[in-house]
Amino acid sequence: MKRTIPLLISAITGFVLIGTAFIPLFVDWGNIAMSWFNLLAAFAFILGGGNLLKMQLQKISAQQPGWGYAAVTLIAFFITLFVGLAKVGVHPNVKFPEFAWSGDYLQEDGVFWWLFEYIFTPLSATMFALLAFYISSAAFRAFRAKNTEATILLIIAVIILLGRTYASVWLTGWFPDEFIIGESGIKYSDFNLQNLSEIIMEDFTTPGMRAIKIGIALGVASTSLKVLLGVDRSYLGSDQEA
Amino acid sequence: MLDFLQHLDRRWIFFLMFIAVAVPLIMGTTFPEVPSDQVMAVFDAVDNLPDGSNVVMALDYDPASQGELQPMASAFARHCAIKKHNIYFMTLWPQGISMIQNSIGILQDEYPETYKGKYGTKYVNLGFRAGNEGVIKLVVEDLKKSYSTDIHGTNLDNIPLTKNLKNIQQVDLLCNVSAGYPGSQEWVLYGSSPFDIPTVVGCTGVQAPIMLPYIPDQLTGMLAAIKGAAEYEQAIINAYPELENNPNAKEGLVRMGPQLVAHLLLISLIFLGNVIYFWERKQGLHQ
Amino acid sequence: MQYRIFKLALILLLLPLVSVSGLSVIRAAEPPAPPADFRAEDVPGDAGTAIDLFWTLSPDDQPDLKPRKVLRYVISRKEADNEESKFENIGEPTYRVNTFRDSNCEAGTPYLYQIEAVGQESLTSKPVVLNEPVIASLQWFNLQRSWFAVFVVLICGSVIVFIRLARSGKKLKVRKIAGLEAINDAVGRATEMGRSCLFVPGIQDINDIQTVAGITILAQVAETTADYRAQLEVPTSRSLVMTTARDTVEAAYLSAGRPDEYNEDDIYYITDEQFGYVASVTGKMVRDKPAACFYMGAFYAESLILAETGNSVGAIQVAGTAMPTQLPFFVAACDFTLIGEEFFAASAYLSGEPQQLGSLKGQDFGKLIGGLLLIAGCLIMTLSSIQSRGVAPDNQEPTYLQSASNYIIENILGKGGFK
Amino acid sequence: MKQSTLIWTILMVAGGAFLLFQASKGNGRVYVREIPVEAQASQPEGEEQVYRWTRYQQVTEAEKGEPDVRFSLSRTLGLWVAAFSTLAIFSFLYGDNPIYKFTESVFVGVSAAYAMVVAFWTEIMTNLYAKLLPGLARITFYPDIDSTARPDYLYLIPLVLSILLLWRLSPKGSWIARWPLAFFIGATAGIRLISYLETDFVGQLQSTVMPFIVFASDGSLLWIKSLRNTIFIVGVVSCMIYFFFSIEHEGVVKYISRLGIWFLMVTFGASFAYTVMGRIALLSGRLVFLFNDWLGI
Repeated sequence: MKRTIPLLISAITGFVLIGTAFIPLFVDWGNIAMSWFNLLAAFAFILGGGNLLKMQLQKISAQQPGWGYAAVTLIAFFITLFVGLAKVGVHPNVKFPEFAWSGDYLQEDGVFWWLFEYIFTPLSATMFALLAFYISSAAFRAFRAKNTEATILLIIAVIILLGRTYASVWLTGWFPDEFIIGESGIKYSDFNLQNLSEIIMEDFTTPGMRAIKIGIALGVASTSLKVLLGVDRSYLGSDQEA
Repeated sequence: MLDFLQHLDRRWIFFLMFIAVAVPLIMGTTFPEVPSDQVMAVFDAVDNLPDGSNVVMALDYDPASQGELQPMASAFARHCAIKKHNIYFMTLWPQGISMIQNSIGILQDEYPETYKGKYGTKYVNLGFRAGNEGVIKLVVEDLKKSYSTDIHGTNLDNIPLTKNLKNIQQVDLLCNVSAGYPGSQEWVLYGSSPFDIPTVVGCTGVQAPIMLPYIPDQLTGMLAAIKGAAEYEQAIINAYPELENNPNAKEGLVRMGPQLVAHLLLISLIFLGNVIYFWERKQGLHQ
Repeated sequence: MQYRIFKLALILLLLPLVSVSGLSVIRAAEPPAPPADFRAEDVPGDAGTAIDLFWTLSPDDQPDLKPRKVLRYVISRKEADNEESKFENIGEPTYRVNTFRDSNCEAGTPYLYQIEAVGQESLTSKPVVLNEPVIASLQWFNLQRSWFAVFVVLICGSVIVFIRLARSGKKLKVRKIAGLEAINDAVGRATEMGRSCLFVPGIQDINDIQTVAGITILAQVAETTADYRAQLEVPTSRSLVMTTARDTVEAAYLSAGRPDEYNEDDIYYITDEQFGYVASVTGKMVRDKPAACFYMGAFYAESLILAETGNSVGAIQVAGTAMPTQLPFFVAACDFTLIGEEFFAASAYLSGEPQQLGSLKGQDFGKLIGGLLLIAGCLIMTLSSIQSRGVAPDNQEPTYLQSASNYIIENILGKGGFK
Repeated sequence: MKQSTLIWTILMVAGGAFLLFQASKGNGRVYVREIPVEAQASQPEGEEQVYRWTRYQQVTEAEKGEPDVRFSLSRTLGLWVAAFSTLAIFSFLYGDNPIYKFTESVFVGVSAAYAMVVAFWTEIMTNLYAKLLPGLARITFYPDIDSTARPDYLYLIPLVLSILLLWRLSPKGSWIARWPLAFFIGATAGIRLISYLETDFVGQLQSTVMPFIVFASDGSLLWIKSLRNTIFIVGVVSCMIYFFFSIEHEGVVKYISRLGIWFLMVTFGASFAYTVMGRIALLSGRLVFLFNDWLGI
């Protein structure tokens, strides 16, 4: 019961959706399944919020080190949730002004919009901006030409880093527009850094990525198949958990 | 000297990085860009459509990637506005709603004669739906199963632009700006490749190499990282010189200054780091 | 007098010109000419929900006419056998467009379509109606995807067959993976130096297959550390990963015959948050200075922070991940990296589990088919391009080789289906 | 380390003084234009009623003298909060500190609640509530729903599945959450199997099939194009052989796979460069905010 039904559910759903590719009649069923899928995905966001709540509460009640920060998280969480769900400060839809709740929840000047614009946006953007700093120190302290592979990688990286900026014009802009050997069709200027980086991307990176993609595609297909056939049941978790 | 470098506090490197990006930004240095073939493929895909074609603009990014992607999204919006295209905005990221508002702002402020007060007839904002690739799968087959209303709660059957739209296979072009999952790759996998929807994307540097193999068969063109954005801006300015005086149309071009200095800094850091490494190896510190 | 004659002549001369230009003014406000050759086709391989429409552009729809005489086309539809049904607008493609797909059809209903060209001032051309109604019919199988179905069956089938074979005890051979020896070397060196080993299983939960592969490799690492009597530490970012890692390491110490040396507290949970976890792990690295660091699992932006710190404390580093965006940083900063599928292969090789080995073999089979098809296709295309060298392509019947290469590209690998 | 503390303190004090200076010049203030909104009630049968409120549109500082334009306290406050948050996160570069931890905790809370609110209003309300109870939805949040719309009881199934999913939060019987999870995972597996094989396997093979040798229409050899095609095909095949695990890397295979790994390294080199490029763009985006929007440099 605890295992058979989930296995059946996943197998039926999966094979119907595979069927939509080949049997036109299945397309409508597939669409219905996808609309349920999207609803579940929305509930997953709520589950995520719930999980956060649970964990922070545990932290606070156990008075774990740093529980004060957990309290901060909770306060921020509840304030945002309240102003968002209650549409605080949101004017109704201009077409239906008598319906107080018909406005857009993310309307400019609403409190929820304010939180998003002035707290969420700078925080998330700056978190990612930190990576520029980490990359710079890693460049100095970690990226070493230890072996042939790493050396090739770093040389290519440098060519492309230069080729994608104006440095390519400074350094190699003077390459003459003349043929290298007779009328071979290749000019010196074809090898300036900008063109060189394009050649690398088109003739070397693309085939490499293509092979990786082919491999990943086969991997995804076999993993999916194992899930549908019930060979791989890791998503069901262990029995003790139940 | 080498000894000093070996034990250098990494905060000094952070500081150098800050200077390398900040100074060119304050100076506002720009460099001339020559649009590459790949960027011109994107430009042509938008430009060769007849005026007033239907374009889906899927903006799948969040404030965290705005630094890299906002110039692209703005350039797409501007270019479509010049061509008077009908635009359908949508996003697969909850934080993308505000990104759509930015693009709509451009349409209304810079092209009021085409778009001001034309909601529903020239552009429509479908907003966000949960479900990642599930949403794509649905909008390419049956739009209204996923989006029964637009972002304001208006029924799609009451909006002229969406009234007759069964699914987005019917649109003339799909423009996607994406910061990761779900994004460009999913649009290609579930939308443009199986249903042959003409698609152009703008994506972050991280994704760019992954998207390369799709060009040109499954993807018409790609703007890769901030360089792609700058070249695209230049291509639009070349074709429509009236934008020359609009500083907002050069967001990407302005960012190429810090890019140059920071790249040079990084390359010298890698070089210096390796010099130290080989010097240490000679000293026998690594066996 | 002469002047008046001249004036008259001038007027006479100009009159036709004026009238012509006057006419052209009237013509601009005239409705455009209708499009021609309007025809409809049922879309193949669908459930009978769509009909494709085609037409030849109106003669007034010229690319560089200013102002445009045709702005758009209006397409309307009605049910042919329903008396009360009227033509209803179903779409408005713009000028220079000559196809339209109506996806709102009901299977089996005959429809009549009508098209009009719309010009300036909303003047419409004479409507053109289809000669006879068109019916969208339901297909039971999408023949366009028939070759693709063959691929799906072949690949899925081979995965299933190989898993069966592995379960029945047949030995499936997987090549030696070079990175695995690097693991032993690294542990050996840590023992020599009397320092610990650190194992980071990524920041994803146990349901991610990369985490699972990482834990399998952890078993091997733990066995080696037990052998060498080196200390092993495993900080995790998920509590479930910690539980699984504890079980795995305990089992490994048991099988190495040193259950007494297993210490549960060396495998601990830190926090779910990405940067919080990394800050804690790197802090630990700086304090303890491990001699060997292993990063095996799913990594994101933290990869380079970990690798950098490991490098600065002089550890030997071995990484394994399938995240294409993080691989470059590991390759540049670590001594050895298991790249993408190699990582999974190493895990399958070590675990010897039938399902892992079977799917690895199945994927190999898929690569084999793909590779052979690719090489065959390229060779045939090369031969055909040599054969038809210098021959103008349009006045020549396609040769055998040309049709073969076309078949591979358009039908086997494309959307042509069996033909 | 003493010396470095001193240097950093000096830098911080200098930065703070600069901020004060900029603020005193009137930077970091936001002005808005007031736009009156007048809306007529939509129900014609009800009593005639006009609703009025004011909308605000952000304007540049140059327009601050114009009529209708006024100083916006809430947005100015927001701007300073945003600037403070940015600096607080940047402070992590100096070292872990309570201010960083505080802002990080705020971030975690806000982002989780944000996602919840958006999912609630966009998907759950429009695609579940409005489908199951269209009548009620019409008089509460979505007045635009067709009055003839009937409840679609098929949506009871996802409702039940969703409730089962949320059951996971309860300490007991959380195994029941496996049912919706199984649906979710089965659906993902189904759509991924097909699309990955179609686009990333068959589709990529299709794009790679090309002749080794290319001739121009006059019969002459296009050797640059031929060379590029050959490099391309050799690249794909050698990388595929590197990832082929059924044969040992001996003899010819050893050399081919070695070539494959070089191709992979070139690929990773490009990937490396592009990632670096992206990260720097993110930083400049953030600094543009600090300099332009806040400090007005």
